[in-house]
Amino acid sequence: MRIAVQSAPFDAAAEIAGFGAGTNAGALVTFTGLVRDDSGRMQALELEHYPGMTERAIAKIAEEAMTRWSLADCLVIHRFGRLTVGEPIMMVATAARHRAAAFEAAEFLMDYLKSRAPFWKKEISPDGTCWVAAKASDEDALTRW
Amino acid sequence: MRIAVQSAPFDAAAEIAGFGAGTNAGALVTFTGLVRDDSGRMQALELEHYPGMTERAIAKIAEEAMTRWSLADCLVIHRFGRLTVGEPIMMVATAARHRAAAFEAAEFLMDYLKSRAPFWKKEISPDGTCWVAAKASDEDALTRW
Amino acid sequence: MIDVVYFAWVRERIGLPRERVETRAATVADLVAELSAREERYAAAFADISALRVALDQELSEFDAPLAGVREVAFFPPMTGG
Amino acid sequence: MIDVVYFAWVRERIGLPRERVETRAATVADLVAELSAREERYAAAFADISALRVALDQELSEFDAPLAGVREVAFFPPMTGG
Repeated sequence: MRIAVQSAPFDAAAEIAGFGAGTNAGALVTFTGLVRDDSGRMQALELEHYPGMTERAIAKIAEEAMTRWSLADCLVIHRFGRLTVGEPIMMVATAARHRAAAFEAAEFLMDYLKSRAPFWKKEISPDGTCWVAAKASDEDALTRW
Repeated sequence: MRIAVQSAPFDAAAEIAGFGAGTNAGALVTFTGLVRDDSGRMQALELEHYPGMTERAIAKIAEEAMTRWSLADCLVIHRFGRLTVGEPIMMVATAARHRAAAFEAAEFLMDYLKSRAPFWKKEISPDGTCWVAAKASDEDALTRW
Repeated sequence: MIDVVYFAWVRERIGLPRERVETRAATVADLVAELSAREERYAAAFADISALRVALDQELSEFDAPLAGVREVAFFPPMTGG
Repeated sequence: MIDVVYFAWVRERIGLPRERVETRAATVADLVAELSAREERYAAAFADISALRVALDQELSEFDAPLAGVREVAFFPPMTGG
């Protein structure tokens, strides 16, 4: 299990090289989130976080996923600071014996990271800056777990 | 959309470098299947396929996923021939605006590839060779789509 | 004349991957009956068609499908890709 | 004395990221009432606590939770990670 909270960019492809190797896992799932520009006017995304609590919250979520789906391995990388459109914000990877467990664990991690890891997104455009509001659908997504 | 049916090994990390770039997709999901040795005695896995039909069947499944989840991009690589334990057998990747679509499309692709792409697995061990039986649970998985 | 192809254990039981068959069978089931009557190895391979799948010109089909216009029939066990 | 930290628009409205507060508040809600009474910028930030979340010593908590033994209280809007 590896967790990284960092401002530096990361290369999703490089991060998963060798992931799950030597574990007899049959299924690897990755999710990578990229900065999306829905308005067509975004210049940057600023991610604020709560140092200390962020790492603890992510570790707790990842440990729960490891246990609940008997994962062979689990990786979470989440950036903070200033990001530009198209850049990777975060990624999760899961390794399990079977595909259902690897998919479910990755979706669980994403649902919890969205609403339970202390990050806040601010969109920066020529029109000004705007805090991204939490979506009710993201909170609702937790009820399935 | 890219589909490859090949005997050559592939590097999942290298294959997804740049995947979804320039599409305004916010969510990339990958699944990689590795040869698993449940008995502890497997020497190799032999994958037989139906040349021609394999490519057609995968293209049809991938096109359905592209349309149904409005994917920005979709990748399927599936190997045939002789594979050793731990090697990647196949991978899928999906790029979509939101995570739910990227996850669902990847799971759909996997469920259909399992039971509708003409591949047959044979396990080779010192005890002999054995065709892998299709699982009822894989057929059942199709009913959710 | 029709091309008949076999995969996986169907291929192994019948003992060849592909053959050209002279037939007037109207449906897949009729073709299966003709082949099964030929030799024991065919009868063994086709003993339980519920354990088999069929493709006509590389599209999955059914055993009651007509063969008119079909150039290639494939018989194989349920697929195990992924 | 307790450390109080603010994030995102809560931090922006109150105008500082962190402060040490002399308080005898028994619960988070009591602390919110004390701070809101201090200055308008606090009252504005805490106007609708249903739009806020609170963490006690870096664990998500509730507004009716007791503050006894707590060293750090954090106020912030619902999280938007991922």
